[in-house]
Amino acid sequence: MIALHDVTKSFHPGKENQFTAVRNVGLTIAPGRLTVLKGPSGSGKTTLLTLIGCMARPTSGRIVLSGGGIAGFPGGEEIRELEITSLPERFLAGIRRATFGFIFQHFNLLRGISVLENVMLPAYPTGERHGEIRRRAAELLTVFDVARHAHARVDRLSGGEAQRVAIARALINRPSVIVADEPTAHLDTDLSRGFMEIVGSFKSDGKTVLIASHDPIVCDSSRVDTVVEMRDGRILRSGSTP
Amino acid sequence: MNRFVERHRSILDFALSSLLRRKGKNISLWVVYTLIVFLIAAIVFYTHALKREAAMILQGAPDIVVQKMVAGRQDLVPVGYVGKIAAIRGVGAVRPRLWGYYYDAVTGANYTLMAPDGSLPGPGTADIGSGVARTLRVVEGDFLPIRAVDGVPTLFQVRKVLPYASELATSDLILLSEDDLRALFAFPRGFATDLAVTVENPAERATVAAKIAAQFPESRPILNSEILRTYDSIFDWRGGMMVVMLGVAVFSFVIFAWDKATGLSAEERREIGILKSVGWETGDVLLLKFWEGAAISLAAFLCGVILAYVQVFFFSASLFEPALKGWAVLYPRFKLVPDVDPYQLAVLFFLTVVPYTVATIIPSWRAATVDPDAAMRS
Amino acid sequence: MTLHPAVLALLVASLLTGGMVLYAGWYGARILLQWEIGSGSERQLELERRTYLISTLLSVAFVLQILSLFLYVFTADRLHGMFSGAMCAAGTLNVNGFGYPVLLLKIVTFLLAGLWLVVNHADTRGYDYPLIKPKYALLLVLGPLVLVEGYLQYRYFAGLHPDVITSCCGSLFGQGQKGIGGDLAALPAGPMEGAFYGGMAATIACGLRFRRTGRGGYLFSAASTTTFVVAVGSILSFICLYIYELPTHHCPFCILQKEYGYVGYVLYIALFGGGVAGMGVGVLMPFRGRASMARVVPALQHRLVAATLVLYLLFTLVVSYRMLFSSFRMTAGPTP
Amino acid sequence: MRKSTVFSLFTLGNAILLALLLLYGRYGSGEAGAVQEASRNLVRELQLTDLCLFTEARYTRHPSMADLHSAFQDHPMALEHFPSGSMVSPPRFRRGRP
Repeated sequence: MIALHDVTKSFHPGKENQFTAVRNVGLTIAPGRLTVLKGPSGSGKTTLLTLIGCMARPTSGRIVLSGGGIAGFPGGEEIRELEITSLPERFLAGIRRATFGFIFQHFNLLRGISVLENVMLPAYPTGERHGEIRRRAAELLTVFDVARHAHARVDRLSGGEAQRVAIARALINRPSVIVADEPTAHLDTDLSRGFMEIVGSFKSDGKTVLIASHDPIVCDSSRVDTVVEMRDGRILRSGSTP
Repeated sequence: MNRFVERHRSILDFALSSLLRRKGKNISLWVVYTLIVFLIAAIVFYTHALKREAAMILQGAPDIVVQKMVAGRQDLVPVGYVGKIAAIRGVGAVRPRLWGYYYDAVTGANYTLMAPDGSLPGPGTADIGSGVARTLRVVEGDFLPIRAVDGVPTLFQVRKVLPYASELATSDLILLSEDDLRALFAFPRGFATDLAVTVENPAERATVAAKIAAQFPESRPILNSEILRTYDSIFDWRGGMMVVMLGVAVFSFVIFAWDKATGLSAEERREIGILKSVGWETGDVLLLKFWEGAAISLAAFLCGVILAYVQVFFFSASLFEPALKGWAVLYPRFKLVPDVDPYQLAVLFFLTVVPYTVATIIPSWRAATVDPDAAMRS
Repeated sequence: MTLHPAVLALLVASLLTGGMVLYAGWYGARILLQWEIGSGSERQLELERRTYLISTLLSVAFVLQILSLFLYVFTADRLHGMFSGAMCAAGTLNVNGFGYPVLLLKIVTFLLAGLWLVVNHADTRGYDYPLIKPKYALLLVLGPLVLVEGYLQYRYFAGLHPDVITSCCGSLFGQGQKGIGGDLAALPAGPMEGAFYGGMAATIACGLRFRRTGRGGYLFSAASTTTFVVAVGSILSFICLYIYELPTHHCPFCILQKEYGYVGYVLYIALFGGGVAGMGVGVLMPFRGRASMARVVPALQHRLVAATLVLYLLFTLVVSYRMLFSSFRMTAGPTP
Repeated sequence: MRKSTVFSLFTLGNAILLALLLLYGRYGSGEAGAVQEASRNLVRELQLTDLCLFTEARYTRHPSMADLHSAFQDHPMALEHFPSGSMVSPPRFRRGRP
């Protein structure tokens, strides 16, 4: 479970181009649920995602991870609750690698290397055996039936296929939380519905899912448990749909 | 421990694939790097092998060579000195040496003419070094014209050509009998060029030399150790000069490497942004950059050293010949005895790999500190 | 005499190390002043990013420092031919007044550099930069030392004029000779052997106890440091006698040469490595209490103690092997 | 085969090749030792004092024998015989260093 207390994030503080993306946000992300951050672009959805996903540190406020053990943190198994606000980047990255899987709006796949290597990439720094990572990556590719492109270059994939490779990459480190930023921005309606089925399978696996989107297919989907509306860095309304 | 090794191997994998992705830039960097290592390695190997060769061969040089100086210039030594020097305690044999230079206008080469007192070539015959044979294209039995001091060319029959292998010391020698030499150069009878004094006990040599200098103020004794030490500093001082010149080359190479490392293309910056966003942290990206540098350095260092070794010891530094030959027409062809030890490799490492590594630290760090969430926002 | 390739290599190395230490020291000072872990301000994030650069720079600088110690001694040994009377590195270092101070400084910076790397390794394992202040305080001590050593080394090589008559190691480390070399050599061999083996046994005993019970860290560190000093003294006073099989030859540098099978390198690497690891255990002791260090420091100390034991055992074995199989027998006392 | 394995094999191959070259240098050049021996005897027999490297000037052919001024005796404006003049500095003991 992820809890944010009075979190603020401002860029270039004190300078004239100061811009506060997130203002005094208090939020808790329930485990095993699908939460959607809804709001127009520029409302701080993406910045809030980076804060929750341990990618950036808040200017002020506290973020606390709790629940069944903190994966990726040395000796994290027995820790019930851990404040990660001022952790050094080395430890934030450890937790991010083990706990969070990211799916980006532009997929962010590396053009120069093969699809299989793209999927294996996040696991390189963990020091796992190469064969192990390769086997799991191949499995994920077959699950999302893009296995035939395993040794192809990324730029020859279609939009949908690239999306599924990006999802496979997000799952390589067996994360317990999936974070997606505008995942359906470049997909047509069929592929978007397909994506929501995949999100459904995440929930059935017990994973927590967090999506920032203003695509009605995502926001009004029956699988959504909580919708958080945001505008100008603040939370307007945060209610769980019936 | 295994996890540590696996992490390095995986990151090395990615480093190599990112090197191969930007083939043009990295291949050019590797070629320049190998060239720099090759040049400095060749210099260090060549000077060291030559010094050892000199030390080995010149051990046979006379213990003390006594010269007579007149107004700062070397003059002929009266043979009368021999008796007086032989009388000094600790002196073994004193043998006059008769030698001089001969400029051959036809080929423009300088030869050293000498009358050895060992196995004398007979009158009218000469033993010649293989360098002389090569320059004048003469073989045993042919006739060798040498113009005497009065302009009259006298013919000498070549009795023997000195062995090719000793060319480092005897390449330009022409050995004649004493009478022929005296006739050629009109050496007066009672004089010699200098005296070779043998002193059995090495500890005694310095004191004997001091006595000679005291007894004959105008003479100049030269010790064997001083001869050997001449060659110790022959290249060191100038070898160092060459290394300083190459230092400039290394410096420009370091600037080249710095520019390559800082000039990240947009593609590379985006790539690192993605790495950071999917779970790599600054330390991992630093390691990635370290392995990229290490791969190029290792490959360049090993290839450069091997190429230099082959060039210096199998082709006897033929690349440097024009530089070393200078104005001389006659240049000895010799094969150097390889003498490379880990010490020289350590010096090479410090002069090439260390500057490169240090130059790429700050650019790699700057590249590695891209914010993880940068990829999200782009 | 600075244009000898090896000397150039050393000067380049000390220039680069000095530059890196200066750069790191300046930022270290800024960190010491403006560091507040709690705030998420831009300046704090910038400083944290900067710590990566500094620890990379200093790790490379101190590895260079460690390598240049050996290159320095080897170059001195290689240049002894240039000076009449110098039979090995001892003579070359004695040519002018800078030789031995530079060697001493290099050894001190070698040990401090090793300690800094140990502290830095521990710090990167703590989740709240626990040792950041002591780490950069140690850097502010070590930085000037490295700069001074670099300058003195330049003065030493610049002041080297070949064929200057210098005294050979025999007379330098001879027993009659006053000065540090002479005193160490003059230590009586019998008691030194006792002190050496006693020190080794004590270190190993404390090490095993520390590994089993986790107590006695300071005791172990003290034992290993004194044994380090005793071992250096005993190299001069009796170990090299057995290696050279000569009752008067006390030179610590000649054992690095080829005719003694480069045994000097094995001895010095083992001794210095063990010394640094032993001191590292002591340096880490005060930080056991910190929350983030509670798990990290004991594990690291465990490995450091193991390293010390292995290296010291290697050192003792090589020395004992040489003493047993050397045809040189120590009579009742050191022969005059 | 992984790229890192290929690279490790390449480096290992180079290292072995270099080690072989170094070993060849130390032990393989047996006959070169004999050649050196022959040259040393010849030098002792003919009482030579210098290596024949640069034959274009007196002070570069016999650096240990040449006196201080020989570099300028070719002719009044004798320029040094570059580059061998720069390879062969007058020996230090000639330069009257203290």
